[in-house]
Order: sequence, then C-alpha cells, then structure tokens
Amino acid sequence: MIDSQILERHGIKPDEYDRILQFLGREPNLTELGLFSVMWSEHCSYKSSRVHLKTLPTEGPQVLQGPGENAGAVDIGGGLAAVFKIESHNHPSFIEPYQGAATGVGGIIRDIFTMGARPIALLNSLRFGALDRPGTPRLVEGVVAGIAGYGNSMGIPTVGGEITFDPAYAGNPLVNVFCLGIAKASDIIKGVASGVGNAVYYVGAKTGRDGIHGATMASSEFDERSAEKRPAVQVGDPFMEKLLLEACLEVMKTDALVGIQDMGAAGLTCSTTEMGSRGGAGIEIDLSLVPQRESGMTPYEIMLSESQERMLLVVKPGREAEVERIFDKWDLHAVAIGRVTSDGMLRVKDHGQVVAEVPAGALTDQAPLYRRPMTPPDYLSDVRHLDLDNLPVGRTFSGPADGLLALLGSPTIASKRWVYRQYDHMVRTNTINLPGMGAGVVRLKGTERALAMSLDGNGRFGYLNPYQGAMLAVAESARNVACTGARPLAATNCLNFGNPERPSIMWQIARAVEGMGAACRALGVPITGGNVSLYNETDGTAIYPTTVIGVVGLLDHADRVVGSRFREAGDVIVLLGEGTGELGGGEYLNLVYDLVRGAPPALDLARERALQALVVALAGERLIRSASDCSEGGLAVTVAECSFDTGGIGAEWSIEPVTVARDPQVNLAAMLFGESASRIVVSAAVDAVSSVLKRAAAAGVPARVIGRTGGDRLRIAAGGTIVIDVSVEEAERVWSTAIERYFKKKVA
Amino acid sequence: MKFAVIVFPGSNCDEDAYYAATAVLGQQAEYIWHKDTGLKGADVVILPGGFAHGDYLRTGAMARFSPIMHDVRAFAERGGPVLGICNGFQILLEAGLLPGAMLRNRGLKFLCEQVHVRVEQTDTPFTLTCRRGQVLRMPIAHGEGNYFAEPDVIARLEANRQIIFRYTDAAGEVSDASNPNGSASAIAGLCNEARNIVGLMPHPERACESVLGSADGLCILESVLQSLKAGALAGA
Amino acid sequence: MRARVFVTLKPSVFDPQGRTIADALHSLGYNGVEGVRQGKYFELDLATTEASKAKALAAEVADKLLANPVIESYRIEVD
Amino acid sequence: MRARVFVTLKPSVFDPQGRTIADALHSLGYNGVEGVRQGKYFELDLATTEASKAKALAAEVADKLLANPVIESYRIEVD
Ligand SMILES: Nc1ncnc2c1ncn2[C@@H]1O[C@H](COP(=O)(O)OP(=O)(O)O)[C@@H](O)[C@H]1O
Ligand SMILES: [Mg+2]
Repeated sequence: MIDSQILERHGIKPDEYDRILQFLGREPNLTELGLFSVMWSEHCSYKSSRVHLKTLPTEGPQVLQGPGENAGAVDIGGGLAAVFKIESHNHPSFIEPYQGAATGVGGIIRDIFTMGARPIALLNSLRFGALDRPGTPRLVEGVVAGIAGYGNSMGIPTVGGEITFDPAYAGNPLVNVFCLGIAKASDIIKGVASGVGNAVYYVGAKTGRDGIHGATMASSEFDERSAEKRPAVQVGDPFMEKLLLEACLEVMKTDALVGIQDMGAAGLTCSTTEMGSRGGAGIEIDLSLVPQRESGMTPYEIMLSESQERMLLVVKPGREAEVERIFDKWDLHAVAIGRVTSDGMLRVKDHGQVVAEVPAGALTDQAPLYRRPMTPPDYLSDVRHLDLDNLPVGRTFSGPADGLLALLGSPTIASKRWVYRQYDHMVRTNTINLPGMGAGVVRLKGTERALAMSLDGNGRFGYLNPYQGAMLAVAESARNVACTGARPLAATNCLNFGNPERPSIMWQIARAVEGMGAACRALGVPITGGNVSLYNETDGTAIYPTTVIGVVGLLDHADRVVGSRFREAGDVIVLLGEGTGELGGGEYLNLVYDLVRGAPPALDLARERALQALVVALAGERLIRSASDCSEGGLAVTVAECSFDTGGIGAEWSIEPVTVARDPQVNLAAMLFGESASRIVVSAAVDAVSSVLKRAAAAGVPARVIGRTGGDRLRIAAGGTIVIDVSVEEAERVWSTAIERYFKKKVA
Repeated sequence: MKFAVIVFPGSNCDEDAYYAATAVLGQQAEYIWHKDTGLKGADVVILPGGFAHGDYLRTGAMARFSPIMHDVRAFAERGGPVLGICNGFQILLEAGLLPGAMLRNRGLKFLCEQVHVRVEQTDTPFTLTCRRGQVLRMPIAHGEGNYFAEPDVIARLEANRQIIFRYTDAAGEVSDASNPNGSASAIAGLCNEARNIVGLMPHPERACESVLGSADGLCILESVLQSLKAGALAGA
Repeated sequence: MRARVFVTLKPSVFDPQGRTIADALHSLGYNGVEGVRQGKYFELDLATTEASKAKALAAEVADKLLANPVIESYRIEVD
Repeated sequence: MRARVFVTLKPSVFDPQGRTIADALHSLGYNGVEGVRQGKYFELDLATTEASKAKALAAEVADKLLANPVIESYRIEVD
C-alpha cells in the first residue's frame, strides 16, 4: 500500500505519482515505485536541466556521437574516433573519499569501453575546502588515492586535471572524472536492445545490496533486517573491471553483440530500460538468474542495487556460445537473464512470477520534465561591486615580490606534483605532455597524430556571473588544448550546482548553460555529452556554481607538440593577447583581501578564436618553443611557472602600465596579477620572433615582445624600473612545496 | 629474436613491452596468456608490469601459481633470459626465482616519476651493452617497490654481485634522498645466481624513445639481443 | 601492555580481495574453503599497565585512525 | 566452520605502515602508544566441522598463499 510517507521517502512528488498511475492504469507495487524513483531521479532523468541542455550546440562534421549515448565521439581521422565523457562522483566521495573517487573512475571508464573504445587517458577535476582547514588534507588524500588506486590498476594513464581549494566547497567537495578512449569509427557500439527474442546477458560482479540510496529506508518497511545490512557505500574492484574491459573489447571484435551498456546509476533498472527504449523494444528478465552476492535479496533490492563492475549485453542469435567462451577465458561468467521483447515493457520476473511490469518509455523518455522557476540570486547585486579605490585593509607585503611568492604558494596555484606523482601518467607509453605541462597529450601509435585534453572551470567566476564563468571555462579549456598545438575538436561538460528547486540556483544553471553554448558555438567545439550534479549544498549553502569543461583537440603531428615550460635560455618571450588589469574574482583579491567580488574577466569570443587558431598555427610551423595559457594569478604567475621544472631557466621581462585605481600599488598588482582572458605566453628562438609577430598581425591578434629567457632569476620591470627580482630557485621552492607541506606525517 | 610477453590477468604494461620489442627494437614478439603452456619458441621472456590479480593480498602472490610459470621456470633453468619489470619483478620474487620480497613504499604512496639508477654489473643478458656505473634515467610507477631481504641474504647478493641496479642521483651517488621507496641497499634490480633472470622496478620499456622523456632503457633491451647473438648463454 | 585491534569490513560491504583470494584457492583445488574475508590486524604497544585503560586507548585510536567507520568495524583484545 | 588467520611481519622486517601510524598518533598527542605493527587478518569459512581438520587446512592455505615466509609469519585460531 503506497502512502504519502513512502512517496516522500522515494522522492516522488504527488503530481509525479499521478503520472505514474496514468502510465500504469493502476497502483504500482513497491518494486515498481522503486524503478520510477530511481529513473525519475534528477541524476538519471535530468528533469530539471534537460530543457536547458537541449539548447547546447551538439553538431559538427567531426561529431560521430552527441549526447544521449554512454559517451560522445568525434572523428579524429584515419577512420578513428575519440570517445570521451565526464562524470561526477561528488556525494559518494564526500561520504567515503577513497571508494567514492575510485568507483567514480570505474564508472566513467565503463562508459567509454561500453562504446567499444579502448580507454587511453583519464583526467580529473577536483574542488575542496581550504587546505589549511582540519579534515581537508585527509579528504584530499583519500580522493587522490582512490583515483590512483583504480586508474593505475586499470593501466590507463591519468594525464592531467585540475584541483582548487576554496571554503565554498568545504561541505561539498567536487570529484569530476573524465575518460577518453579510441575506437574504429565504424566499430562504435551503442546501448541498444533490439531483435525480439535476442538473449539479454549479465556479466561481471555479483549483485549485492550496495548503494541502494534514499529508497533504502522505504523498502526497509518490508525487510527490517536488510535495511541495516545495506551499505550506501560501493566498493570498487579494479581487477574485476580490468577483466571486464579486456573481455568486452574482445567480444566486441566479434560483432556478436546487438548492444551493450554498463550498469551505472540505478544499475539493472537503468541499463535494461535505457537499452530497451533506445531500441524501441521491451526487455524481460528473471531475477532468479541474476548472480547474487548475498542471500535473500528482494526484487526491489536487486533492481536498485548499484553494485559496481557489471555490464548488460544483448547478443545476436546463434552467437551466444561464442560470447560465453570469451568471457570464460577471462574467468567471467556471462549469464542469460532474459530476452528482448516486442511490447516495449520492462517485465521483471522472479522464478517466473511477474514482480514488476512497466513501459520502458515511461521510465526514460516520458520521465517528468521541469521548467523550474528562475530568479537571479540576491547576492549578485552586492558582489558585483568592486571599488578598487576603497579596498579593505588586506595582507601587507614588503613588496611585489612577496605578493608573487604568496600567490605561488597558495594551494590553488602551487605545483600539484604531490597529487599527480600518485597517478600512473606514463603507462601505455603514449604520454608526450606530462601532467604539470599544460593540457595532457597522448600520441596515437601507428599514426602521426596525438590528442590533447584539458579540464577547466573557475567556480569564483561562475559565482560572480554564471554565464560569463561558463564561457570563460570553455575558452580556457580550449586555449589550454590549443597551447599544445592541438586543434580543439569538441567538448564535454560537468555542471556542479546546488538545489535546482531554488529559483536562484535554477537561474545559475540556465545562465551557465547559455554561456557554455555561446562559447562552444563561437569556438567551434560542440558538446558531445556530459553530466549534471545537483543538490551540492549543506545547510542551505550551495557550492559555487561550477561548470567544468573538458575540451579534446587533435595534433596532426605529434612530434610538434608544444609544452608550457621555457626550453632554452636566450629565447624571446612574446605575449599574445593583452591584459587590462582585471582583478575581479581573481586569486590576488581573494588571497590578499579575502574578497570574491567584481566582474569576471571580459571575453571577446572572436578574439579568443583568433588567438587559439594563431597558437595552433605557430606550433604547427615550429615557430614557438613553449606556450602557456595565462589564468590564475595573471601574467607574473604564468611567466614564473614557465621557468619551473626547467632546471632554472630564468626570465627578464616587463609589463605594460595600466590604471584601474588611484593607488599605484593597486595598479601594479593589476598589471602583475590581473587575470584578463585570451592571453598566451609563448617563447620563441630569436630568429623566429619576426615570423611570430607577422603571423600575429595577420591574424589580428595583439602580440608584444615582453622579454627574454635566461639567467637564474625572475626579473620583472614596470615603466623602466625593476619591481620584482627573485631567484627562480626560491620561487620554485615555495611553489613546489606548498601542497605537500600539508601532508607530512599523515596516514595514507 | 623472439620475445614472449606473459599476460597475467591484471597485467597492464604487456602492450608497452610488446611495442618496445617490436616497434622500437624491430624484433618479433608474442603475447602468452598465463593459462597457456609453452613459450612459442621465444628466445627471451618478459614478465610485464601491471597489477596481476589486482595486486590483491600481495603483489605477485597469486600470479606465481599461473600454469605458464612452469614453462618460465623451465626456460630459466635452461639458462633462458627472463626479465621481470615492476609487477613482473614482484612475481619473480613471490615465485622464488629471485630472493627477497617487496614492502609498501616507505612513503606509503604510489609513485610515478623519473628516477636514476646505476648499473652495478654488466655480466647479465640485460646489462651486457651498458657500462658499469652508467646512470640510467627511467620512470618508476609502483606502490610496493620497497625491497627487503634479511641482512645475510643482502650480503650474499653483494658477494655474488647479484645487485644489478641501484637507485642513485643523477650523478650516480647513492643517497637516502635518491632512494624513492626505501629499498634495502637502494636495490632497484637484481639477478639470480645463474645471472639469467633479472628483475627491476623501473620501467625500461617506458624509456625507449626520447619523446617519452628518456631512451636510457633501450640498452637493457638491446643487451639481451647482443647476448643472444653472441650466444653468450649456454643452453639458451 | 599490548592491545590487538581487528578491523574488518562490515558484513554487507563487498570485499574484492577476499573474493579474489577465494577464487585463487578454488583454482588451486582448495574447494573446502567456502569464503574468505580479509581485514586488518594491528598490534599496539601501550605504556599503560591497566587493561581497562589500554582498551579505552586502543578504542580511541581505532576510531581516529585504524578503522574507517563508514565501511569497517573493529574488535579489540588486550592481554 | 570458521578459521581466523593472523599474518604479521616478522620482527626483523620494517613496517612502513605501522611506523606511519605511530608517527601520526604521536603528532596527535597519543604518546601512550609506544609502537604499532600492522598485519593482515583473514576469516576463512571452511566446509569441515572438525577443528583439527580446519586448523590443518587453514595452515596449508596460509603456507601456500596467505603469508610470504620471507617477510611474514602467521597464527591460526579456529572455533
Ligand atoms: N551537462 C550535460 N551536457 C550535455 N549532455 C549531458 C550533460 N549531462 C548529461 N548529458 C548526457 O546525458 C546522457 C546521460 O548521462 P549519464 O546519466 O551521466 O549517463 P551514464 O549514466 O551512462 O553515465 C549522456 O549521454 C550524457 O552525455
Ligand atoms: Mg553509462
């Protein structure tokens, strides 16, 4: 008997329940209600975001697969496709950092090989509270170890990512993971079920009571004991997944499959209904055939279990034995649990007894769709104002050099080596641009080509202006890719926001999607997929609206890849683009004045596109030796970083004066640390400089020689006088030790 | 020459070893599944890196029972050259084909980075063309490379000149700072008494092309070609 | 005096290592081993000589560092 | 019936995990904890109902797989 209490515990609103009654023409039983509750959940149905996501540009000649499948795919030439997607595992990682992050990696890897692609690279984007707050280091340690534990074991290199620290994420850390794989374009497999009578196979880990979320309590009504036996935490088994990966890729080579889909969120329920409705077919399974880890599991539990490392396959008639043989080789046992039907129903039996019967489409395509009310948040009118002539008393420095060192030592800017040295970033021997060198780049063996990829997103910018913040995220991610010499091809995205039922949050989501779409259109990088994570709030305070963008780009000549670090002393440093001393929302204001205020940097998308095209061309013609995107901490931090990990190649350069305030110190800070967008610092051999400047002029991109590499110091002049003069060694020590400092004497 | 690359469930550097042997060295290579028997007439056997059986329980603990290990053992007893890289080294230790055992890195963390190792001995099939004292730059990628053996065993290894690689700094000096995982006597690799079985934690197959940051690992794979050509290995 | 802390995964939490070990044992012919669960075992050398104090301290330490309450439970013995 | 196997590092073997935990405890002010050693703990579900058989089987399994004699020793309990 379904009462309002049960509905509430299943997160089903009264009007949604009426909808269910209409679809069924009767009362659902508890198992059926469970199916609706997970499939109509925000996570699976995108009911709040879908109407907005539909506005995103998803097409282009390079796009082989847009949103809607397990992952997107783009043409990378030579008959090959790059298959990639991003996924969030924010909540699980907060509950259990190691397993939450590990199973997040496992999930995104499955999304990629489900498409028939061999995963070849991983990235991750992480957000935590302030690192100097108790608890944060332990959380970071667990998440990083979890990502490493799973990815390393799978033999997929983690070639890059980003990690930033801000109190806004203290109660809701973000763990977004990205995976990219390679497939023959002609061999991409979809998650469809079709062909009436075809066998539906289950393969992988046994089903346990893992991760039966909010619905847990509700179902405990009819099974008190099972309730406390049921952990919300799922434990990852990378070894099982490695076997699944190899076995599935081997099976896919045989073309014996109609379709295949991983069991991610909502497990069996999601995979059966999604495959059925994609193929316009029905599916009938018998739960007594499902391999089970624990005894006495109810149909409800089996259908909603989120046990990891499981796949669902539909096999062509007559090919069953062949498929079973391959899985046996890998000590995996594929079992037929049902068949494809013609009636479009998801029919769940238990020992022949029907225990649930629901139209597959009702759970997927016809899930509720909301145009939730939106209003701009109240805080905006206030934080918009930034009066640089009346700044509060901030941290005082003995001089600009100390300001630079303080920025280099702030965890968000400091070296992330402590993190990425825990990731195997070299396995598969393809990584030609290592973590810490800008975008990750992997060569494609057997071709001339390589792929570059980067994840970016600035929560503070999103907070101050979600539309602008999302545009800047797209621009920065594509810029990072372009800096390696790769042509940006397409993007994936992860929307991390608060509770969409609050109009102010819904407004942020809508604006962010608009901004993302505008930037993707202008820069020619269509969205091929992504993920939405909502309800990232604690006690009514939401995280910064955080749009994380992952751009993938193609290098025609792997041997022309460009890194972000200086290569030779005596090279000329050229700034492409120009800064206007924008401090709004930047690291400097935050660090010195504890201010998150003002307008994010302006962005001219046409200029941005020209800049990216230019740097790709310069790299392709071997005219530049290094290229580094200019973002957090501005020009001074960017140039300093170009000197690090080089064995101490210094730089002597000068900045253009800007006037943004009366106080000359503020103006100086704006020149050094302002975060104006669309800027790239390149270094070139002396004899290449004139060509670089000519190309820039022809492309209509402002370019200016700002100095020279060499020496063992960082020397910065403004208006003819030296304003900063520190040894590379000292600056690099501050930068490279800032993060590991927090982890000394901590337990792994 | 023909390389056999053994594939255990969970191996993940098998393709890298295969690529180094074929694409870089221009030799033949065959993958051999751990349940198969016979080495398909290979001249040299590589146990690649990875996480055989997930590295559950202990690294290499379960792989040592794989059927193929009988053939590897027999091949080695006939003097055939066997190279264990990272997880392959750990498997050789668990199988008792090399002495000692691995503990967690002293920092407890998985470490992936370039290190320097010094070639201590050149009279093995895998160091023949290296110079004694030569410093090689190669990446490590492991969480359990902290080599342990009882003092008397270490003494015997020293006496028999079985320590083949030691972690050092770029100048070839052994120091605590240049020992990434706490290995006893800074041991990065060693050989058996017959000297035809070599195991090391660093990844030579990841250091065979300058685009990957180093080509120093080449000499290890080229050595085995030399030694086979020279027929230096009786019975092999 | 010495305290021994046994940390085990909660009954319903999946133990991939234990399962893999069991599989290995079966393939070695040990079918008499029906299941394996792996846990952690700690020996703590404690300054105190009072069993009750020792037990309390061990428990505090287990809560803080040795066990992950989300997925693990622990048992303590002192002698 | 159930057998419990405790695997510990031999006294002569340095235990990086135990050491790190001890250091962490000291930095947290737990100076009453003089030393920590970490080992492994296994619960084996055995088909047999005879304690002696169970013990023998557990020992065989421990020798063969659960413990590495180069660095570890083990103890068995059955109930
Ligand atoms: N922010 C987004 N932008 C574009 N497409 C999205 C976004 N979020 C999710 N999608 C698409 O919706 C589909 C379902 O996503 P998801 O539920 O994460 O798939 P899975 O459960 O297989 O990981 C996918 O094709 C995904 O690419
Ligand atoms: Mg999926």
